[in-house]
Amino acid sequence: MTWETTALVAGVAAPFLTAVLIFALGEHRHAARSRVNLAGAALTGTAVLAAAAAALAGAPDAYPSVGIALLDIGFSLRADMLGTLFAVVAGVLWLITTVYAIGYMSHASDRARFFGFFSVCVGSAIGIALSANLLTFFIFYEILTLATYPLVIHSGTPAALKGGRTYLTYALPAGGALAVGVVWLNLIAGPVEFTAGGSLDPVLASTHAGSLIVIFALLMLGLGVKAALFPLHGWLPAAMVAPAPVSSLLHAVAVVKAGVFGIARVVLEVYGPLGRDLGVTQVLAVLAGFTIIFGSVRAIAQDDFKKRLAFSTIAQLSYITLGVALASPIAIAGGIAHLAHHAAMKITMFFTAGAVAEEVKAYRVSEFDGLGKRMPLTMTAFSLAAIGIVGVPPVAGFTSKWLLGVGGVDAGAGWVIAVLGISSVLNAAYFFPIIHRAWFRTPKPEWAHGPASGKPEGDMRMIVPLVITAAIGLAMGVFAGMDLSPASWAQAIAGWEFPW
Amino acid sequence: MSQTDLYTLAGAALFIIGLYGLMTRPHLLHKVLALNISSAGVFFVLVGIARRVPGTTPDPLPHAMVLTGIVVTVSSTAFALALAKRIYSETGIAALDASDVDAEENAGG
Amino acid sequence: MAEWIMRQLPALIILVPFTAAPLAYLLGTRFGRPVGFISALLSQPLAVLLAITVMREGTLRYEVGGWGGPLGIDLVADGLTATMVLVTTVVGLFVTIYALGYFGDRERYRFFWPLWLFLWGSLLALFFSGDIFNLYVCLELVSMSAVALVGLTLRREALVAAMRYMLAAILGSLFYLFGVALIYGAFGSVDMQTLREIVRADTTAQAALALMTVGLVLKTALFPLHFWLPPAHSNAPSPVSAVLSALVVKGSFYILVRLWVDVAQPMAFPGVSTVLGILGATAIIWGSLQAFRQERLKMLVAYSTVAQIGYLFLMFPLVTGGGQAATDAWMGGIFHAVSHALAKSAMFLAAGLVLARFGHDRIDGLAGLSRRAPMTAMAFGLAGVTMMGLPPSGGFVAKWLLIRASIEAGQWWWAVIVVTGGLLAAAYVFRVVGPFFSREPEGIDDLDLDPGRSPWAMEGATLALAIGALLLGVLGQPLLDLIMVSAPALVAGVTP
Amino acid sequence: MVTVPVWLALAAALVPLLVVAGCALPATRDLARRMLVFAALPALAAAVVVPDGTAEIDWLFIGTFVDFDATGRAFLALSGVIWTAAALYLAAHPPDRPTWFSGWFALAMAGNLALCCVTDPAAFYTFFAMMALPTYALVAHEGDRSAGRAYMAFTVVGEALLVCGLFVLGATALGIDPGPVLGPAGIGLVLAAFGVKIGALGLHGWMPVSYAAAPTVTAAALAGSMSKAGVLGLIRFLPAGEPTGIPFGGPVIAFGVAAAFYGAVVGVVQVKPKVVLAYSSISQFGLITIALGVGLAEPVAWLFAVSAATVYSVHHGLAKAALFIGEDIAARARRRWLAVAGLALPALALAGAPLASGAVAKLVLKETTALAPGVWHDALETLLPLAAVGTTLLMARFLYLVATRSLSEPAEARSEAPGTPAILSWALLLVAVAGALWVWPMTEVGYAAQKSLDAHYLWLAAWPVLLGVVAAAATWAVGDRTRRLEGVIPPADVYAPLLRRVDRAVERRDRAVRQTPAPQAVTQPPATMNRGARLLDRAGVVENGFLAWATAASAIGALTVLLLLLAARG
Amino acid sequence: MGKVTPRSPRAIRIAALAICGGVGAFLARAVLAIPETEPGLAPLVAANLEASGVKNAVTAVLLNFRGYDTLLEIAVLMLATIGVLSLSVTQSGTWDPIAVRADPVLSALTRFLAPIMILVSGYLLWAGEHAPGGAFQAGSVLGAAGVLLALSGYARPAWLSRFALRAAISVGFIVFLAVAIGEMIAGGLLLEYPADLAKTLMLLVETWLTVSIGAILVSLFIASASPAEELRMRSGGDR
Repeated sequence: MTWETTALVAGVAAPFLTAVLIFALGEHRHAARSRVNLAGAALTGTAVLAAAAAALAGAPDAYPSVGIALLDIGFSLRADMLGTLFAVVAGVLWLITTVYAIGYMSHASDRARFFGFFSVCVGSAIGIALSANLLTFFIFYEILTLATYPLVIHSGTPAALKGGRTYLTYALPAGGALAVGVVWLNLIAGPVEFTAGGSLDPVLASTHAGSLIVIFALLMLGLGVKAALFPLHGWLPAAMVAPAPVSSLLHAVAVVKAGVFGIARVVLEVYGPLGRDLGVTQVLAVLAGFTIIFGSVRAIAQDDFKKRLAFSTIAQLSYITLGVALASPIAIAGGIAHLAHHAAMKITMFFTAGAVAEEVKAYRVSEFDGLGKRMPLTMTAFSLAAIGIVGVPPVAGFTSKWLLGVGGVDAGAGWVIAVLGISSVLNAAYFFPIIHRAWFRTPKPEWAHGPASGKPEGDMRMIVPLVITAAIGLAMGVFAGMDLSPASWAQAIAGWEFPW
Repeated sequence: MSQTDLYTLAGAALFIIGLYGLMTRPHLLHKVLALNISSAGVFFVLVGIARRVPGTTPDPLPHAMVLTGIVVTVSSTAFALALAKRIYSETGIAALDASDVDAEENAGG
Repeated sequence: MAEWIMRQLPALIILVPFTAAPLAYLLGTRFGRPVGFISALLSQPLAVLLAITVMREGTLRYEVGGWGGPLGIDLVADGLTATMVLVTTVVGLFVTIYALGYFGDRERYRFFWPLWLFLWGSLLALFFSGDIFNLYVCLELVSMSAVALVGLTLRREALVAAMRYMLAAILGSLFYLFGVALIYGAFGSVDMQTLREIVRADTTAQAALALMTVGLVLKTALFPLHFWLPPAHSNAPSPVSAVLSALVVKGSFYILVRLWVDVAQPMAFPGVSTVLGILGATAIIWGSLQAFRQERLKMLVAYSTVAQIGYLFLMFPLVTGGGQAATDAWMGGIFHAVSHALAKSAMFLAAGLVLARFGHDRIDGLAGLSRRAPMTAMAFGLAGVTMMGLPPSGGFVAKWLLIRASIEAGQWWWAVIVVTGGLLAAAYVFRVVGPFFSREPEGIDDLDLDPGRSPWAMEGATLALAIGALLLGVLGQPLLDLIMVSAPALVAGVTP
Repeated sequence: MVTVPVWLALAAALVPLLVVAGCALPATRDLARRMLVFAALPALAAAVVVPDGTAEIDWLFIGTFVDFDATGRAFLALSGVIWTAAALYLAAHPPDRPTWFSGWFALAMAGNLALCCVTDPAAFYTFFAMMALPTYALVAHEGDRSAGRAYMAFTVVGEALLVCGLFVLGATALGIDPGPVLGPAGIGLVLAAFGVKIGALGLHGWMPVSYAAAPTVTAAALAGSMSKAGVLGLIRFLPAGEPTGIPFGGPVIAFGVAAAFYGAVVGVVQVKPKVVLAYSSISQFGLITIALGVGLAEPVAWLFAVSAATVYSVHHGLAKAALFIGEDIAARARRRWLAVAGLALPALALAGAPLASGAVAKLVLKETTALAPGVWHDALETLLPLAAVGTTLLMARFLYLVATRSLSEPAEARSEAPGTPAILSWALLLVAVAGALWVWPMTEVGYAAQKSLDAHYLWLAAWPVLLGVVAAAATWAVGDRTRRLEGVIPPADVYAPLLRRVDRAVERRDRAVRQTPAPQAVTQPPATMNRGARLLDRAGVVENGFLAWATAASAIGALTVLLLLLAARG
Repeated sequence: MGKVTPRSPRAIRIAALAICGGVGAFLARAVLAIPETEPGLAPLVAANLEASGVKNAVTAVLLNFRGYDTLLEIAVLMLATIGVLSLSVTQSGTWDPIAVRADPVLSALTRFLAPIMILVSGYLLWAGEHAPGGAFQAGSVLGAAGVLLALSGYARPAWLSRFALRAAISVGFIVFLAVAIGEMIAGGLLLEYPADLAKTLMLLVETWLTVSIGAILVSLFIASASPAEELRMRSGGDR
């Protein structure tokens, strides 16, 4: 076992082992659990970074991989550029989120359960990222589906249980569709290994056109739910009953990104050119475009802060889908880059939601007047992230949007530009008011003089992480041109993904 | 109509009779007996098969099967009876479904 | 010594529990438990050894009495047998461990050990048997010990359920025996190896096959002949329920498969496979619906068994065509039997822990279980994953194969059934699991959070089974290979 | 002798960011605010010392191109002066929450300065946004949310249009052919986007309200420097002397002309000096638009158009800034006549009176319009002087309002006397207005300056102004009858109703949100679930049937018959 | 408590009749189709009778060729016994006494009959080797003797929990197993009788089987007798 494969396995295994340990430690040994959790997260982060290095060394044709036989496809992991990008995002943000969560949950109950399943979720997200084929992908994908449930309903209130049910009624049938799709595809095309530029034999386009279209539909049905693609998005706002760390890492990064990541894998590394020849990616692109507008419009109306963020997420995820669905390397780069960019920005915002809720018990946008005075650091971080989502440079959101737009031109799809333009305006319409309230409106009297004298604006275990993620979001935009920036990374990937 | 056919047909008939009893007699004792009749039928068939080639010595294998079968049946019958008895002693009803009990008798009993 | 064991392996595997059983009875309660535990431990290496040997050398044949078929009786171990023996042994071990804690040394349960060891031994004997009449004896052994175990508590419901079960079981055996008689009449042999060569389409023999099928379907509780299963499985003591659902129904199913796919295949007649498939499909849907509407946990789990049995029967319409579809259906069906065995036993054991803890198993009374008995809740949840057929779990692998088979065979509707069944399973599993996390009713928070009354060994055994079912989903390939070792010609057409 | 690296220009331009950081940290606030005055100086210095040339900074954003040329230098210098002046004035008369204000001020400054140094679309857009969005804080600082909203709305839409247009240009820059539809669309979008910034006719709704509502320094910076960024943008991103631009030429010129007169007409009836200035800006930008339009319509004229636009921007920027600052000084000044006299200089300059920068600028402009194609050539010949008349009238109106404000405005408006730095900043601007174009290092400017001195051109420049002054005097003489016209057109003219409606809508929504209670999570199960439950119950009844022995036994028998039948058949 | 209805409603009876008729028809067809000429295994048995160690073909099949069946069959018997015992214990896990009316005639008869019956069973056991007979016949006679003893109050339910009776019940099966395993240890296969020892070993097994069967029958009787009494006490002479 070389160091590459070791890193590969460790990256996936570490979170699961962490989970086992956490469950084993039980409810009451808080300190020990926190230590285990942080250690596990740190180990995971290191491992995925190592895996990324390995991928870079091996790219594009000598990726390290490891696996065992299963159902003549194999249960196998591989460290490739695309996968490690997502893995690094999930792994690194997990470390940060862990710190945040320890702060956030410091008064909650059932913490063992919470952190245990949280680790499982992260593990499966990383597994999804590093899967070498659809079978492995599907396995981790469904683990993620299940492990998320206890977190969604963590509070155990009837509302939470209802949210959980909604989540399942979307997620489980989707899993079924995905399963059938994968099996069928595996029948037609044999074992499907993810391959840059598509792994399907072009001949199939003529022999199995019909089936391939249906299969694509099935796969998108399965992945679209997590990717919150219209009309499969309904669960995401409902899932906002979950605790803030869940909304932050899972409903802004791990879970939802797992969906779009899967779409990317299928469109780019399974169907490849066939997708365009069969005309399915075009349909996907249009659907994504519609989702962008739809999500943004719905977001404007939300007064519940987390709901507004959720709808924003719905819209933003489709940026990624749109990117990979457009037949242009630049657009693909934009989409993939947005995977990382949106992660950093949106997690900041959900962190904010949690911190604000915990500190000043404000849950609705209309309660935010003058919040900037009460929680300056938090709201600064939030504002940075927000303008990033809107697409204001130099925050990372602009970078991916830029690539997408130029890619749209490159793909000869003018409507994409229109969509991006309109969505920018809409994004501004639902984020700037929040910023305005926070900074430009007169605060409540008790907020007027900032945080209580000598005290920080909140639990630093929650504030520091969100400041860091905001800084990451900014840095990813300002230094987008650097060699190892997500943008450059994505452009490199797109270069191989798009040889046609 | 050979001797074998006679036996086997009789066996089949017994089997059916037992089956009918099992289906239509609610009382547990009846059911157990019905099963005994059916098994007797099967043994008949085996015996019939045992000596069908005229002149030759009877085939010992079916006989052995019947003997084994008898022991098994006896055992299971004993067990079934004990079970029925216990049910009766626990519930006072020697039947499976409450629907198998006479209402008016209920009132009197 | 080593080669002696190798030579006597099949006999030894059967003899371990069969020797332990009378000893357990003879020595009474105090020594019954250690005897049971020791025999459970002894069986493990033997079963593993068998699996390895079969994997390496193919079919194992053991001529009891040294006569060999057709005169004598052979014990035969091919891939299928080895698989069933392995799962029986493993499940048996954990159920034994669980039972040690569950029954303790209460006098009135003194008969559990001999009965259970007899059941265990007779199941193993059944899987090994290469003789269709000997199979009848095995069936009777299995049924009677199972019934006796159901009635063990002497509770009214349990007794009535046992009676119901008893009648069904005896009737099933009789149907089967009638079939055996006719087969012997037609071909003059009861030795499978011999029959395999000489059977041909024949009025008597086909009628025989029909009778045997009905008997075995009845014993397997395939819808609509499932009437005896829910009461029996839900009213039995939990370790017994576990064994019944996990292994006993699989015994008769195993014979069914032996006949239709293997021994009697040449005289198989059209239509039956479709009938069985349709009944299976109905069982999946109907059983899941019934499970969903149950109020008691053990009833729910029992009906889930009714549903899960349906999947086994989807195998028949899919193998008839032969080819890759047959291979997949075969592997899928058997693998489902295995993974269901592990998961379902875990579920029943978990239900038993719930009963032990709360004194009831009303589903609406399980609120907050995840904090009061985390391990139990976790075990039930993980087992549920297999029931739903979600990865990573044996159930997933099985369903994957079944779906693939049905697409290959061009009978996509079975795939639809499989997926729908999974969703319905999710419905009833989450109907139970959801409340685990709820904090209703108020005041659950101030319940003591101590790890729980139930001994860790029982919880451990339960969790182990659930995790086993889960691991099959990722590490299942060796087992799949084992299932394919010297598989019947019909399904071995294409080796994966 | 060491050569100054080009990227230094950008670095210098971004120095104000240090002030931003300083304002953010409690410890360094006061220092940062004091440093604000010097924040733009490095950029000014860079404008002088950094040589022409290009440099690629590949790690910055998605790869950034620093491209320093005469145009960029001109705008950088202009912006440097304006922002320094504004900063000086700010130091004299800080608004409330000065640190807060200074932070946004410095941020906008940095963006404005930096965008003069880059030419690649992404980077330009970045700095453009860095300038435009923080300005909201500067505009809305005195609490006029309506004006702020107007500014933000237009800015956001402008930014969106711009980014869309730049997508196309960015693609083109990568050698991608945007095709027959997207190409022109891109040009159109860029025109519209920067059109918003320069208050082009139809996109000007924000300008009057913002100028009126904003603090003086904001107005000065906006009018003097930030809106000029729009001009620079047009110069940078319109197709330079390429055939693709030709079809846009005519319309752009038309828009320019229209704006020039529209601004004048609507402006003269305004009652607030700052609004008048805003409309004068609209009309002045019309002139610049004309130049660029000519450049589009006539590829050979592009370079002329660029220098014309540049020169005119510098001239107008300085003059307008001087007017805004002066207007406020006049409001505070004890001896107002002195202030008004001072204001006359930039006013005349704007009108294009001889010997002032305006004359030179107009001359350069004329050089360009002379190249206008077909009818435009003659049309502009006659229209430009008329526009100058209009401007003169506007300026007259402005001076009149400033001079007579005491009659309309309460005295306490002139709270404190103008501080020394304020005077200093005004002086700086006046000097710039007077002298900038005479010492300008561009050859064509120098040539134009020369030319503007000979009699023919002196007259040409003089008569519209004289005509305007006469007209102004006439209206003043008529007096009351014209008074009626005052304020017949509200600020933001055609947009006024829309803005008002939006304001009301927002108010209503805020009230509504304030009143609605927090949403209740728990909801009743829908009727369908009950139906499902009923179905389940029925299923239960059926199942009990299955469980009854009789049914079960019959089922066994039935199955037996069925299978035996099949057996008999097969 | 209610009386069980003698038979199910007419509808069910008709359905049952129809079904049974159908099944019957097919079964008749099936049995009539049994080939007349199929010799079965008779020749094979005859050929190996010598090697089996017994002269009676049926006994040879039962104890040697298919001795495995018999082994399991004994298991069934023992299992049934354990089952009955488990069903007849009280909740406390013991057995209630049988209410025995002291009957001088019966006890006298018993004292006279029991030894004879034991003798007869011995004969049957020995005869089984060459003529129909053997352990089961012998055992049932022995059991009958035991029942007599029980009826006349010599055998008590308390015995059921005694080691001695447990031993008697299981000894047959245990010896059978021991022989089988012994043969394996001796180098043969399961139940592979060495030619020279076959007769002896079988006799050994048969003997102990006789004891077990007798004991089993007795305990079945005692065990299943007791709760009935208990019931009669409780339910006031319900039929």
